[in-house]
Amino acid sequence: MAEEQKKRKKRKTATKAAASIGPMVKESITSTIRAREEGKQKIAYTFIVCQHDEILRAMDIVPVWTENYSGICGAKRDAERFLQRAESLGFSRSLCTYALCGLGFDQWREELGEMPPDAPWGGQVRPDFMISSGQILCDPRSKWYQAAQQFMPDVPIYNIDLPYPLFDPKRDHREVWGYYHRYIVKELRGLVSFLEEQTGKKMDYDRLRELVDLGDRTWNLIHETYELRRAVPCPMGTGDAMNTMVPMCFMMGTQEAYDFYLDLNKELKEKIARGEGEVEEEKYRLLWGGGLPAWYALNDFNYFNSKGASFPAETTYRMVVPLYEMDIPETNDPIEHLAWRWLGYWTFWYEKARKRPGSEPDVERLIQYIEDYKIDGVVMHEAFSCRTWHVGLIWQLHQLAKIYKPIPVLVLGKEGKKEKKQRELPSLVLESDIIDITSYSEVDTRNKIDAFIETLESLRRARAA
Amino acid sequence: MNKQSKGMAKVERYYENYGSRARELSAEGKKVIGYVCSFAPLEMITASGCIPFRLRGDIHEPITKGDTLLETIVCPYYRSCFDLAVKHRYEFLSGMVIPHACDSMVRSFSVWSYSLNLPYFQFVNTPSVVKDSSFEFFNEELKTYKKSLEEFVGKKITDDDLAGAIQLHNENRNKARAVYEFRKPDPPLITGQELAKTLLACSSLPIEESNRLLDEVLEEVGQRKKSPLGKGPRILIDGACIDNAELAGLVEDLGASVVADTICNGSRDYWPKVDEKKPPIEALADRYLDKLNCPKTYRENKTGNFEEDIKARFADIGFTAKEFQVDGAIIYLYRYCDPFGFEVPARKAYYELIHVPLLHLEDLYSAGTIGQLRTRIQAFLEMIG
Amino acid sequence: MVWVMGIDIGSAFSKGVLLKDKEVHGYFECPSGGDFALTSERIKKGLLSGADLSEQDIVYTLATGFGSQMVGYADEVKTDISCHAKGIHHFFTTARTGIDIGDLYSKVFRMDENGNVINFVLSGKCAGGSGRIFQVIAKVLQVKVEDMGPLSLKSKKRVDFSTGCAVFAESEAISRIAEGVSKEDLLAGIHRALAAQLHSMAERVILEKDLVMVGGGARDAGLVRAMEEITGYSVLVPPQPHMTAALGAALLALDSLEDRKSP
Amino acid sequence: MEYYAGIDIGSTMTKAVILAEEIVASVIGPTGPEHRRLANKVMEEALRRAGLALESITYIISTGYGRINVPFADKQVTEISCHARGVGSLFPQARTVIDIGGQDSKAITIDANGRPTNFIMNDKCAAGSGRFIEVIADSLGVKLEEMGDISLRSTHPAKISNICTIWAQQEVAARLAEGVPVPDLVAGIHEALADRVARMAKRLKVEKEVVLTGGGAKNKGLLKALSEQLGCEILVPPEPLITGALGAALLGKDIVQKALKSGKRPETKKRTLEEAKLH
Ligand SMILES: Nc1ncnc2c1ncn2[C@@H]1O[C@H](COP(=O)(O)OP(=O)(O)O)[C@@H](O)[C@H]1O
Ligand SMILES: Nc1ncnc2c1ncn2[C@@H]1O[C@H](COP(=O)(O)OP(=O)(O)O)[C@@H](O)[C@H]1O
Ligand code: SF4
Ligand code: SF4
Ligand code: SF4
Repeated sequence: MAEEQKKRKKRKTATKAAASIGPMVKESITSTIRAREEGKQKIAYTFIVCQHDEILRAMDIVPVWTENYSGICGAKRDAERFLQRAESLGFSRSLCTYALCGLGFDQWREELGEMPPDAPWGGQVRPDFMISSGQILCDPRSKWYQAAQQFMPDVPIYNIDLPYPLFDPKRDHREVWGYYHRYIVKELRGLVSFLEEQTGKKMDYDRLRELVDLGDRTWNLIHETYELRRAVPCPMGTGDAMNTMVPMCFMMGTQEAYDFYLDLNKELKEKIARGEGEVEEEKYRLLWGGGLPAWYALNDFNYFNSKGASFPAETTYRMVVPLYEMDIPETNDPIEHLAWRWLGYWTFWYEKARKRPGSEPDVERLIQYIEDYKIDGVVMHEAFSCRTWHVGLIWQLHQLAKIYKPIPVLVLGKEGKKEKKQRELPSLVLESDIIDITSYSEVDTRNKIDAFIETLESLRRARAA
Repeated sequence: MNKQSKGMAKVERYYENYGSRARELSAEGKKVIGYVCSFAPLEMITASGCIPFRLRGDIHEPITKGDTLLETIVCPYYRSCFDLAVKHRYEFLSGMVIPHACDSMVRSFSVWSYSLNLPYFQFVNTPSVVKDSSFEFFNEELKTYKKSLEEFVGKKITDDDLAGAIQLHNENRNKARAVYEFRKPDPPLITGQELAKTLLACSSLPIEESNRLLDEVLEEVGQRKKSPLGKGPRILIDGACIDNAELAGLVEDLGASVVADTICNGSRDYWPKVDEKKPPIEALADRYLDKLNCPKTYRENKTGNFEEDIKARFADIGFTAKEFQVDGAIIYLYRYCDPFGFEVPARKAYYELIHVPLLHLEDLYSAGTIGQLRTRIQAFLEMIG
Repeated sequence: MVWVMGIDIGSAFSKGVLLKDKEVHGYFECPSGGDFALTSERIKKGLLSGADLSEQDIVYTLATGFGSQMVGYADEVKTDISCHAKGIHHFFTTARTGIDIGDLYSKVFRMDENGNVINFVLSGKCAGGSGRIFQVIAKVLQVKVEDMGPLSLKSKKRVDFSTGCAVFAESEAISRIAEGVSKEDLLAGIHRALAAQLHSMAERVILEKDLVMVGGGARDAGLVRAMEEITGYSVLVPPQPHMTAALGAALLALDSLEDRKSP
Repeated sequence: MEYYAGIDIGSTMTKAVILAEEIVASVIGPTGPEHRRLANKVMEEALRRAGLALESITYIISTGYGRINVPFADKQVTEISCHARGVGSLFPQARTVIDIGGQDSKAITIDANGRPTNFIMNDKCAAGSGRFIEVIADSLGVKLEEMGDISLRSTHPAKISNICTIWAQQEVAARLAEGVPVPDLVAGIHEALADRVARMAKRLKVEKEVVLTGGGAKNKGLLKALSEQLGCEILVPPEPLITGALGAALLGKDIVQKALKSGKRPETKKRTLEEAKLH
């Protein structure tokens, strides 16, 4: 059966850009293996969304994004053997399966002294050092590499503590973010010294400034490009966005990433001009409202598409807003800027949330997308192994329901009279995992999708009536 | 029930009727502030004139309402606490403090605060690394925390208030540590169950009352001539938040004695003290950042060697095992507990290093699993016996 | 005169409803067995022969349920959520939340004032929270499934039931009985446990009055009572609650015919 | 002559062994609801077969799921130690024991003396136990004893995609209707269970020799599937069901001999063959 599953067809993408991602990821993995062989650059294990991409690039470090590799194993439906290995070491299956897959893989590679047999895309190379990023994002980010040191005790770790203030409806976060900023700046400077020590090179701050500028421009470009998806019909859906996230997450601060989004931008504009949507006849516009995807089941997006449902927006892997809309202080120091970027990213919706009693930043974000993208329904994915992105989803849906209820939608009634109707958004919560395929059932998932589509359909009719 | 009961009888009463005293005090107009984890700086609550109260779950109560608001991928202990809270078991609370300890806590913070809707709700963002910069940050964070309490009670918290609270809490820790001494004889003079109940009862009381209760327990147990237990293997319980005496009871039912622990509702919380010589905020930062030994706090491996690393990280386990002459250890963890879950292999390796046999149990938080635990624990005791 | 059929092939029982214009003209039910294609033929025959009709007389058939794909003669297939909602709306226009306790799955859905589904959840990855447990327990206690509800209502003292597994429920029930727990109390415990599970599910879509229970499990008065206790709402149950989906399917078949006529 | 008895009250089967130098008598019977109370009846039967009176038994150990309901046992020991000891005596070279019982399955690593060094068990979900096969056999109308042979006749085992026992039962019914041959389905069911057991076992270090005990070991199909999953040959005791009871009797013997060596009689209970009182 493993064979049957592996032989699944490649997912059909709506955009050429998304289709080009596969080879790009493969090349990025291969390039780390090449770098290891050549031995000229230092290789670092690290995590995405930490605002340190430009620092790594400026120091010529080759980043190995360990979540990425686990995701690849998952997408190839070949994570199970690594997960099992981690379990046999004593790690519980209830922990982050990215981490388990990575740990299982590393342990195996270290035990063999070479890549495990048939390692997907050649395997994940041994790093020279590891950069953890603990604190608020998630525990695995500070515990995973520490656990990996059991098999690689000689590989040092730098743990950047990256906090941001949690949302408090009663307090303006700007009252406290000064000392948060100071701390993060120190942490990032600490990272720079660590890298200088490891590489024996000094940081070239001019180069860093350039790269940060490039990163900023990419950030804004991504936002503008994704906003094009507001078009009806929507030219690109979340299924594709789960591919086009690659340069955003793994290549920030490179020209290549910038160029990729330039191309995507162009492609989307062309499609819009031609009136070409992700699906042939767009009936429903859905929001991917939370959760990392099940990487082995991206085909489910095509299933949605086959029913006329498109996903113009998602909250996963997205720059919240362009940087110029963020209310963060200007500075010439690139490190200080990175720290502000981090804080700005996490606190962007706070102010809005404070103004609407009972709301929450994440809920505000959903509302914004629902309105901007003319959304008919929300789909979320609850992956059992990651608390960070998957706790609070029920709550958000509850809040959303409360907030949406009173919004009256005016429709033309039977005798041509205007009537108030309540607008309610149906939602669907899919349950499985990011890469643990044993938690997934295609039959169940598709059943749920069918029922959800029927729900959308009956609402559509009700509105039309 | 006899309200005049003393010592262990009083412990039993407060344990069984958890929160009864806090409820009375709240009816008298006192403000009770709930917390859930050893990282919540209690001295600040005491200094503000409020009463710190540690929430407990209930393994006999199925989680129902809580599950309608919070995902089941949160650690079951924490879900149970939440469930009881939303079922109004802790209706006497005026506020809550939730520290940054694990993903389960951080991620469910807003769900808690909205669902309970208490006048006071504060998140204390404890850093996860120990460095100069994190001390500076944590000092600031503690000041924010202090300010929030001041606003809530409407009065300043002075350094003297803090110093007084620190002294009281240190006293409490000294007394708790003294209770542990009764575990040293073989068989121990106090059962693991009794000790667990004592510390739990204490965490439901204002600090002065807790101190008095500990005095009574010390006196009562001090008079014992004979152990309540037979001679059996001496067990250390290693784990996170174990807020009931059931596990110890089960182990002792099977013929062993629980003589040591590293748990949050035990030595992790009660042993480390605050330095009374330092300025209060700094001293608190020092205790809660560095002295509390929890996997949540990342400790750098400076040796480049796995063995040395675990020796450094888990030294306290080794000392405890030696001091209390343990024959075996049980790591008891809940599913979905990230900070501890990632350390299981390293901890296992450490126990091998110090030649203490180990049983690893991963559990849900439910009385329904006791039968399953029984067989595993009994088999383990047979293995080491 | 328009004849339509609604066919619900459930995992345990299959049900069919025959409508003449908008009137119910006949019901038919039988165990599903393993061969759904065969079962669906049986239902068709049963419905037709009961009304003395031939296949040509039926203008439209809508199938639903676990085995709906196997109904070869269906003109359309819909999920049982939509069908249940439609069926419920037929009886109770005030219904806003529906709970269906089927054999393998349970479902909770919310409806608007027109019987359109606006939100729903399905039970998880385990048969633990569905109606099957009743069959398992009925076998152990040697009582008829129909009698379990009335028995449980007589309970004086509810016992806690710890197993979530529908299979192990059997042995837990056996040992509880051996310990001297009465059938009534045991059943009340099981009903309570199941109702608690259903309640958590229901709260996920935000439970709203009126509450209606359908599916085979809704025939169990003990479960219905437990549900009322836990939610604090009174629970409505349509006549023949296990037929609701088949009825809804037939009503939806009429709607589809309408749509065809007036595109 | 000293006699030792081991009595194993399993979730499904009750087993008793009386031992001197060799096995003198053994009994295997179902654990009905009343048998949880009536361990005395099983003991009586064993004594009858051995031609012994209760007084002549030096030491009695009870084990298994219902071990606490044996009022005349001198000691209660878990199935883990008993299976380990039993297997150790039959196969001294065994290092891993896998036990598939009616309500749980477990893997135990053992040392050269038949002492457990580590173990892991699954008792939360029926899908990982012998019950899984029973439920399917029942719904197929096949005798449990025949399931193994039937599965060996399969040429293309069908993949069973549902984990839950009850859903799998449904799946089997549906596939049967589609025309999938019974042997292929049965083989698929065995593979599914073997897969779950092997996964669990792999969480320990599985070392050779591997021995399968418990009722599951009576099933050749399961044995084959499991040995494929683990990639090694698996040994089976002549009567796998009694391994636990045998181990219990042997552990009793160990206790007595140790006591005798130090010149004492072991502590035993005053015994009468009474019913257990259950609460
Ligand atoms: N009178 C009854 N009391 C309690 N449970 C019943 C009763 N009748 C049927 N059931 C339960 O209902 C389930 C079948 O419900 P049904 O809605 O027909 O399911 P499905 O459509 O999934 O086949 C069975 O599992 C059975 O246990
Ligand atoms: N002849 C047989 N063929 C196949 N399986 C069997 C046979 N006899 C017993 N079993 C299986 O063994 C199980 C009982 O095994 P046992 O080890 O006695 O378990 P327990 O100790 O839990 O009662 C039964 O549930 C059944 O699945
Ligand atoms: S955010 Fe979630 S998926 Fe990513 S590393 Fe943390 S726990 Fe794992
Ligand atoms: S047991 Fe673990 S996950 Fe649960 S509250 Fe404690 S530290 Fe957090
Ligand atoms: S626990 Fe029971 S009901 Fe649940 S999946 Fe396992 S066998 Fe099925």
